[in-house]
Amino acid sequence: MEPLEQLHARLLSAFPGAEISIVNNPGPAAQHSLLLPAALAREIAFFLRDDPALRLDYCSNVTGIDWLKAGHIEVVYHLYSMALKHGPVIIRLRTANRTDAVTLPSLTPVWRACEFQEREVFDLYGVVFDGHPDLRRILMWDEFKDHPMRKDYIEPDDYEWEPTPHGAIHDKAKAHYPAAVTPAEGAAKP
Amino acid sequence: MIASDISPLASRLSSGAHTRAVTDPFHGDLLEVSMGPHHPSTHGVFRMQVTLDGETIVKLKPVFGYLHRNHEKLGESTSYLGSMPYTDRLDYLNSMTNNWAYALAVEQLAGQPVPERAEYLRVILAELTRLLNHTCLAGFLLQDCGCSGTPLMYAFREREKILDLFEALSGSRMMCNFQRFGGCRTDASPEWLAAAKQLTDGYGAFLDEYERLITGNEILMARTQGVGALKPDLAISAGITGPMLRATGVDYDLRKVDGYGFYPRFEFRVPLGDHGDTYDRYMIRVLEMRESIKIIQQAFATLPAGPVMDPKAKLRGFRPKPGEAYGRIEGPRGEIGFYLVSDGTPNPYRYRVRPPSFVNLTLLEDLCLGHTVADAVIILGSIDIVLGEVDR
Amino acid sequence: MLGSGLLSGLAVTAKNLVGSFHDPARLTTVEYPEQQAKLPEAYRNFPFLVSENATDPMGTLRCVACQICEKECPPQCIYIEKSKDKKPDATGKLQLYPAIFDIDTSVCMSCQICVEVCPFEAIKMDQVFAIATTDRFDALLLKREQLAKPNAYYHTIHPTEAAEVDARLATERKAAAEKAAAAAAAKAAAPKPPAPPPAA
Amino acid sequence: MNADSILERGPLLVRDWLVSFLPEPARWLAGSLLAITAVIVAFASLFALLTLIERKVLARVQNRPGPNRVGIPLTKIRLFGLGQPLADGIKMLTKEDIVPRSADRVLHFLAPVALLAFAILTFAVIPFGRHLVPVELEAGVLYFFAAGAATELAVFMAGWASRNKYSLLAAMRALAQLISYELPLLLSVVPVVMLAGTLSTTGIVERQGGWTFGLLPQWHVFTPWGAAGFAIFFVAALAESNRSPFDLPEAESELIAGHLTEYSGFKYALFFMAEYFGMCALCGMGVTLFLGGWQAPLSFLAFIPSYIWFGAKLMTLLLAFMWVRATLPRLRIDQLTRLAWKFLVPLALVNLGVAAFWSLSADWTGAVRLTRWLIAAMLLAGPFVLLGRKLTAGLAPRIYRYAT
Repeated sequence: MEPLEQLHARLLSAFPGAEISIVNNPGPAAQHSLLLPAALAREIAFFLRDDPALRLDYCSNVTGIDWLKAGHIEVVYHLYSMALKHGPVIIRLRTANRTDAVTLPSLTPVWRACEFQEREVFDLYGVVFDGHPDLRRILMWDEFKDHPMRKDYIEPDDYEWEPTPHGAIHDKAKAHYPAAVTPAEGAAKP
Repeated sequence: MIASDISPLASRLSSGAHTRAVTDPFHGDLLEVSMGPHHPSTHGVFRMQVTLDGETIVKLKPVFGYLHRNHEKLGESTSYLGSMPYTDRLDYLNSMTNNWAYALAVEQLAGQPVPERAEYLRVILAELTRLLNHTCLAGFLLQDCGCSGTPLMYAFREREKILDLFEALSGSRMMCNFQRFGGCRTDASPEWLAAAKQLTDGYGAFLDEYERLITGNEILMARTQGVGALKPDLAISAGITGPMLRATGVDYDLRKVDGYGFYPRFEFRVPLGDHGDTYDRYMIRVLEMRESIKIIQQAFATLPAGPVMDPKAKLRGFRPKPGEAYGRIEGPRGEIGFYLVSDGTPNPYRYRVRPPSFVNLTLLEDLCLGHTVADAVIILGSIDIVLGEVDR
Repeated sequence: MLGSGLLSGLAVTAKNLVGSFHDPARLTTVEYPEQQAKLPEAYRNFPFLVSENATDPMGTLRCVACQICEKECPPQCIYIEKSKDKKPDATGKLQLYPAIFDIDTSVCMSCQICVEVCPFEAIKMDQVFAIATTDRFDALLLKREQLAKPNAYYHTIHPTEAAEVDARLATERKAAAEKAAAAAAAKAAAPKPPAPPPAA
Repeated sequence: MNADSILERGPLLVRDWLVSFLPEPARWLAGSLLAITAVIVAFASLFALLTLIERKVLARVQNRPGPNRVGIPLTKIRLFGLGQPLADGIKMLTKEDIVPRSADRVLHFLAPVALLAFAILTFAVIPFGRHLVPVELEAGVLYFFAAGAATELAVFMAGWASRNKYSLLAAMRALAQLISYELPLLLSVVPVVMLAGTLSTTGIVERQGGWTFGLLPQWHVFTPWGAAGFAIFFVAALAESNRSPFDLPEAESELIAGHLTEYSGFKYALFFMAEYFGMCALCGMGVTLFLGGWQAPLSFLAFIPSYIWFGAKLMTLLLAFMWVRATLPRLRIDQLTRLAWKFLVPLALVNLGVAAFWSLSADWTGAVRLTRWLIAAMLLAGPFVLLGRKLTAGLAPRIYRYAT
């Protein structure tokens, strides 16, 4: 497969003016990725899928990453080609912020494989995918409020009393029991 | 008389509008059935919201998450090593391959080499896992087809032998927790290798008997051939992997494509189906088992001596440099991948599992539409899901 | 021809029906409480603490309450409190010991990571699996006294592994003793106990 | 053997002795009641035994020992698990009887009762031995199938009354199955009636007495039309008694437990019992019509009482049912009906023709007898192969390619 720099240059020539940049991976894996502008993401995805030299017809993995400090949520797509047996090409989309501008274009029209995985990212990270055919919660129940995979997610205080010996959870759980009940009694009369 | 008058359902399906009013004075009422989460054939707590026209499915929505425990959040709040036993519990039938996929991702993340003997052991264990999983699937699928337990029991008899091997090696039957970053936890003793070799050599005979029992069975063929046929284009687009993809005729096996581990050193073939239906999905697995036996036998013949753990590998205080890695292997159900982002701390910043059975479920509705309830059950069975992995 | 597949299946089941009466390779089940399958040596269930001496298990625990296992345990089922004082261990060295060592077996997932990370060979995996109780809470919380088991027990359940561990410990202790002796000879002073091991 | 030997007449003598204590006018009624009681008790114990045997056979086929724990209570004596049916019965009796709130309570209660009643009714005309037929009916065969068909109605009742979607689907399946399989069942019997010239079950059994060359019993199953008829009867009987591979109303992997989903406790046990009764009755009829009823297979074995022969044959058929159940997967409802209408019914009709030929060629003698056999067999084999090919069109084991 062509090097990422070359692909980057080709993308820039195919989509002039688009803010496509290479995100370097400093680790030993050296799986570098392309950061795409959200507005053009679907067109670029179609290009990646249909370009005869690339033919990235298989979207393997869709991941959300919550960058709490940077203040955005990233969605990472790992693309491979089943036809040409190469890959991965990793593309990233970023939301503008973590609160109100969390909409990204859905790539489900490009790869059906994104259908459930984007639903999962929506469910767990709260990224809204524009153009997704069926954007509902998938792992959590429909009435659930927050997005648990966000780094600032506060877990609900709904512990039951358990005599687990480790401290923090034990303390939280104890708050739900009347003060008079000692652990032994609590165990006897749940 | 035009076709649509004879079969209103077919016309609805072809026009793409496969939903209609539940009450319809012309065609009779539709029946909405919630199959699951407590249903004998949903392989765990899985639910299918099915709308039926008679017994024909006109709409099906998979509902899951009943077993959701936010595995990925757990992974982000424990150390790299601490996630290893949790990966056992993803696809609890195939903990060895889960371990390997996770170890591979971490090794890529940290640039950790693996000794040769450990790679061989991993191949042996992964192929034993494939045998185990496909055997189970064959049993479960036949159970879904309505066999009174006989194929399932034969499958479990053989599976038990493999589990005994796993137990002797790792200490646990299903939650093996065996792979480590940079090798395997313990070495296999010569007695273990002898026992494993004996099992592998006898496995072909079991498969022969199993196939005599059921493969040529007319009822099975009638039930599975042409049921839930999947087109290769759709399969690729939907990210279907593993035997389900290869049953549609797409040649994509990560053991060949990525050549991870020492798979390029072994000679094996990748069976491909032509119809992509339930029967092909079943048969591809049976044929893959025969290839797995060959791989294991080759691995036994060429197993090198040496350590199984890289001496520089760290167990405690393992902190990979900042970076990210996506490691994937060909699990028995398809591509199982782990995506890890490290920020230099002992815990991964992002820990993501790419579960094959979750993605393979994408097409459940497409496969089931127009078929009956009985077919939906075996289509689901042939997709081969494990809810521990789907729900995570 | 229609029926050939059915007949071949019927032949297989008939063979198995007959075979289960005379062929031990076919009838593989064990009748559990009376007969028990032999556990492999590697089998692991819940952890226990190794003590050097059967008569005084509390006094000779190998555990020095370094709390590494507590920190590394993925489901966080171990709770340790260090002692305030020090007691001599098996080699006579003064060591901290766990004042409280609890393992919540209702949380433990038998992953063996505590065993792997322990630098003192102090915690090992037990093979007792029939631990059903009528109390879901306290009876499943194993205390230090329930966890402590002598080294001889370790030898009975994991003989190969225990022999290796003992040999390794012996060489380590010998080396430590020689080092201490050398240090003592060098200093030619009253031998002070060597520095405590690196507690976390 | 002497038809009037003491062993042969034993049950009758016991009955006569018992009723002789009663005044003359009550004797007929008491005798009948005694026969009914005997049949019910015998088959209830057979049912208890069968549940155990079935589980044992299934277990052995699956390489397990099967239930083997329950023996004599409070002792360690296990008796191969013979106490299991009793324990099951006690368990069923002590279980709570749950009726869904929205269920039709009357029908929900009536369904198992009706099913059991119809199943018991069918025993009336089966000749269990030379002198042992509860009711001698001229049109016994007709009566049997009329009563037997009603059992599916009870299954429908159960499914409908439960107000459960799975039960409803099961009810519909049961009706489809009833309509489809009653026909081949009856058509497979017509040749027997045609050649025996009687609708009476005792008459049919008596026609099957005697041995060709003193060796081959003259049972209907040993003729080409009889073998084919028996095969059709066997398949249709499997379907009629909702046994695997035709256990669609109770399809465990699809419909939870089908019409039984909302039944628990003793009502469930009644269903279970009725299904086994139905199975026994159909097997008994199969034995009567095709396997020579109570006739001994070889002439020198005729000293063994006739009812023992009947029981042995019955058990063989029941074991065959279990064997089939242990092996085969379930059909789908459309395949089930297709098998009936496109394969069994045409084959049964062809068989009717073969039976007619057999009847017309009854006076062929010598070497021509062999030709008679050959012609009849050919007449059946041809349609069997052709129809079978049509039925399994497009279905075949496949050859797979490998990636290069």
